[in-house]
Amino acid sequence: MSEHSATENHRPNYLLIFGALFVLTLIEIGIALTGIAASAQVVILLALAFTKALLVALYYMHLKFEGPIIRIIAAVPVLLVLIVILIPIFDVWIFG
Amino acid sequence: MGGLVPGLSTIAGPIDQIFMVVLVLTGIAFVLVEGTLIYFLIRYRHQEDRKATFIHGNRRVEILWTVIPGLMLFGLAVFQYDTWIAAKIDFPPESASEVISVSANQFEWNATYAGADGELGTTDDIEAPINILHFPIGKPVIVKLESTDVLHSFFIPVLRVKQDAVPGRPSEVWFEAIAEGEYELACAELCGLGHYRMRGFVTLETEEKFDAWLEEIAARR
Amino acid sequence: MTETAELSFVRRYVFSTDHKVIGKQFLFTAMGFFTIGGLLAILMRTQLAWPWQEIPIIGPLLYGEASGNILPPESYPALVTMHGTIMIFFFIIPILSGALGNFLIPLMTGARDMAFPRLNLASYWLMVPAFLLVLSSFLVTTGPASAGWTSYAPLSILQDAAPGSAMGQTLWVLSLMLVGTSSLVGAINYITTIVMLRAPGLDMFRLPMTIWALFITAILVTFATPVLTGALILMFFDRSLGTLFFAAGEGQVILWQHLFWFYSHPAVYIMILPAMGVASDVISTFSRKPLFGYKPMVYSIWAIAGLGFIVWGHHMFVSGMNPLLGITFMTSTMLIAIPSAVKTFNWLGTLWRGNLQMQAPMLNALAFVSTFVIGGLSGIFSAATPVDIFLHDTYWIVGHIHYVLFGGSLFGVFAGVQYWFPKMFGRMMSNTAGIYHFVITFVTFNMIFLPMFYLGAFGMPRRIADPYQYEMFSGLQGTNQFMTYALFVLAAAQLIFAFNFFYSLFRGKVAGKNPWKANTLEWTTDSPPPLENFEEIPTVYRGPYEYSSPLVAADYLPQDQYVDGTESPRGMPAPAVSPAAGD
Amino acid sequence: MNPMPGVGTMKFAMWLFLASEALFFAALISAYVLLRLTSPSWPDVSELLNVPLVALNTSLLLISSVTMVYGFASIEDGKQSRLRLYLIATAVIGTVFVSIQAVEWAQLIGEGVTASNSVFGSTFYVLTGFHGLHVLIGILFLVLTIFRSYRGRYSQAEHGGVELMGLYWHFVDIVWIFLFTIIYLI
Repeated sequence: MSEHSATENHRPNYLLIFGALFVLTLIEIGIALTGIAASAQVVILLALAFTKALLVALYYMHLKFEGPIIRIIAAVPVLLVLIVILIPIFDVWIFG
Repeated sequence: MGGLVPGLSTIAGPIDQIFMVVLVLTGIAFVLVEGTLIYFLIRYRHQEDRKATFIHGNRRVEILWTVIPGLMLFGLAVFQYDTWIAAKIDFPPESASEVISVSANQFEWNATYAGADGELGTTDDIEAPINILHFPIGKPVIVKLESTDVLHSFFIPVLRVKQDAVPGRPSEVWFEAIAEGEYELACAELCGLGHYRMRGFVTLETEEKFDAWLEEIAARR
Repeated sequence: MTETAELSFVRRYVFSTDHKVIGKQFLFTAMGFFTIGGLLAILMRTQLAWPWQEIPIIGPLLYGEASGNILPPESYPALVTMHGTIMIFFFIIPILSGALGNFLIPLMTGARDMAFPRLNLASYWLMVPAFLLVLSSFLVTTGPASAGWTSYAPLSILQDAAPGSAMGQTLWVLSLMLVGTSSLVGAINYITTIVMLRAPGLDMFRLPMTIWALFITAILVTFATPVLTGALILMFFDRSLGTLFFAAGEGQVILWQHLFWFYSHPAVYIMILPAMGVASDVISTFSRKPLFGYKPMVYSIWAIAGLGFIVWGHHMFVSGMNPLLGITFMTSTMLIAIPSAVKTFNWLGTLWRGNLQMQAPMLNALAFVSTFVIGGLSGIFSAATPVDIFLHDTYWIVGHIHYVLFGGSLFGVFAGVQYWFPKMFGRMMSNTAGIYHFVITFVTFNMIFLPMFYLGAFGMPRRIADPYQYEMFSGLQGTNQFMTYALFVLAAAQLIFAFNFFYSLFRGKVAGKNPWKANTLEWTTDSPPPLENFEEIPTVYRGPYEYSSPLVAADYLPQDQYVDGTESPRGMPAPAVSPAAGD
Repeated sequence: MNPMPGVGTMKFAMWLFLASEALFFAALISAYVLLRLTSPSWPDVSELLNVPLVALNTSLLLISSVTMVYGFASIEDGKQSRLRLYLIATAVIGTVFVSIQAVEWAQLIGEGVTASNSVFGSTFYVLTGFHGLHVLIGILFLVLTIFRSYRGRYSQAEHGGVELMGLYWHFVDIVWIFLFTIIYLI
């Protein structure tokens, strides 16, 4: 498992990942500049940001090659972060 | 609550009923658990020559005592939805209600009543003296709450009404009083050194008396 | 012991990296803060019993001639605030997680120390400036923080909203940031230790409940505390730089409540779960019987922890939070009562057909169970949203929280301290004194806090310096006086405990390795344990609760004792020569 | 006994720490999102903020993640001097990032946006400020790591410190990915 993460065969192509991140960033800026509907913009931009974050976590932080415990430690905050951010929005903004 | 404070609004009955239902259910649970505890303490007290039973648990009773309280608690939750909705979500139409604005600040309550035009926020609004609130009975009352400084809480025990007054975020509370009398309004959210004396005087009275009182304070101005 | 002798006094007792010394440092400081918090409670209850009256001796000493030797009105909210803050952040959390957690985790998992001893040292020394800050706030001319332990904005934001909202609140915010950081550092250390440093054969499902509880508590701390730290930083900026996060108008007042309770509801479980673990261990040991339903007990803690993150809105039913959200929070709150009920039933199941030894730790653990039941059941009333409209911010809530945190956590602390005292200091506390202390505390505790439900049902609001201003509460003074008298007795009874504790430190009966004939690993080493805990790291062959096992004649079977022909630990060969049975 | 061969205690603890950091930023982001949604007077960020400059800065931070991860790969292969080179590059890029942010702050303050005169200002400075602080702390630890690598503390077999450094650095990068999106683009 993770013992082998240090070996060559598990080393992803870091430059390729960077290329993807860079292109995604360009797409993000492009979308922000175009005049498509604001709500669609928000959804697409958040999805792109999430994809970028996932790429960094999976490959640069080697999450892809970690065992289940580290993956759980990484996954739980994602859920909790969503709760912290969403419930006040539900309270004040959506239900107003 | 629990028969200690009279319930003088339409919502008081359902709320007190839920209180009594919870009281009975938790009372039964309380007696059963503490009774069992005391019985076990006596029945299984230490004896030198006895060895405790070597048992690690029982799957069937675990399921039983998870599912039964679970169903009861879930049922209890569903049982309250209607009352909560009636108390805080389903407001009566403003046209059929007495709409009153109450502004809280350190450490006083200021009620404003609609004048002859029946609308708040107009020039003929009537400001009641500080800490004096009159509400008609037999007619829904909607109180528009606001605070100008810190949090306060609009608490009239006999009406089963409590709502925080949040600065920058107006809130509303409604009730329909069903009996006449003189009662008190307490601030229930810590608001500073004078919190304990942030006391309002509530008069519940018939619509005629209420209207007469409004005219009287309007004239006094 | 020879290694310790080589270290200087400072390295050994002040800046020690030994988890046992750090645990004791937490223990002694927490006891100090318990005293301060208790004295604040006495002042508060004196005011409630005899409002605005001159208090003999204490009045002139504390309030001085200027205020006529009488409690000034602005001091009452400060008393309330500091009592809550000190008891929660400087007593219960440090004594459960800090003292018991530090002392027990390596011992009960068969480790030589924490995973990161120096980080552990840091976690105590981050607390020290917090202690100083919170104590110094009593010396500020405008007085300590007075916006409640919840410090709701904007009372806590506007410097001139209350005397305590000036300098006192700043000190409060800073000290809580330090406490939070200390907890976080400790929690990461605990989790790592429990996951990584367990003795051979000690599977997760062979851990004692105390360790399970401390483990899950640490997880709650790791995920919840940073949100409080974030909120405190925003509050600090609002107060110092004039940012507008919680300001009325452009900011969102209610945001503070969301962020605060996102931490502070899990924090309630941070304060009770370790006590549940202690109660489980103590009850099983003194019942001489395996813990009933070990795995359901573990799963219950997980369930409480998980649900604990989605119930915080039940503190905000009448706060102006949207009532639709109230429905979801009410439902999740009802559900979180299920695992608590399961735990209670399993404690009863443990007693069933046991052989109950009524010693002081056991009595306190039983008090934990019986009062936790009241605390839990009273919570169902305030979880019921329509009823909470009335009960919110009344003495019902005060009664509820004290049945959970005093009746629950504090009796758990009494049980734990008396149970592990022999391991900490090598001597026994007096059982007789312990029983006296228990009986008086238990009786007076109920005399103080049971009437609170009565006051709450009357609608008497909390945090009110003089309830008798209100005609509707003027009849309640007698009840309040009764409670205050009971508090005086309860406070006096704590002197028995203090005397028992300090006398036994020096004069108590020498304990020996395993005075309670218990199974878990800490009892296999010396009392007090040597610097690295174990001469040899023990090998674990079974779960922690094999009392009255038919495998051996004695009514206990330590985790590290090999019995021929029984299951060997996973991946471990059976020892060539089995150690002698018995101890 | 180590129940999870291959996962060092330090790495385990680092992940826990980062998880808690995520919740810390969640509190700040929660405040940002809520205030933005409810504010009656949120400025037009595309006009107020220098988005092209910050886009450049974002790319820099992404590049610094690449140099960081190559540093880690170098020491995995036992290449000491390349490790140092990459670490230094990372620290330098990080410093440039913070400097550009400082320039951006100076511009904004010049335009009269302060932390206390609008909720936009409050949230902007606090969010970018705490991220910048994390970058600064990262740079400090990078310097320490560089120093330690000159002392020969890392080898092909033993380079946990570099891995932890990388985890932290990439985490800070992830935070920026979200902050850039929600503050500058949406």
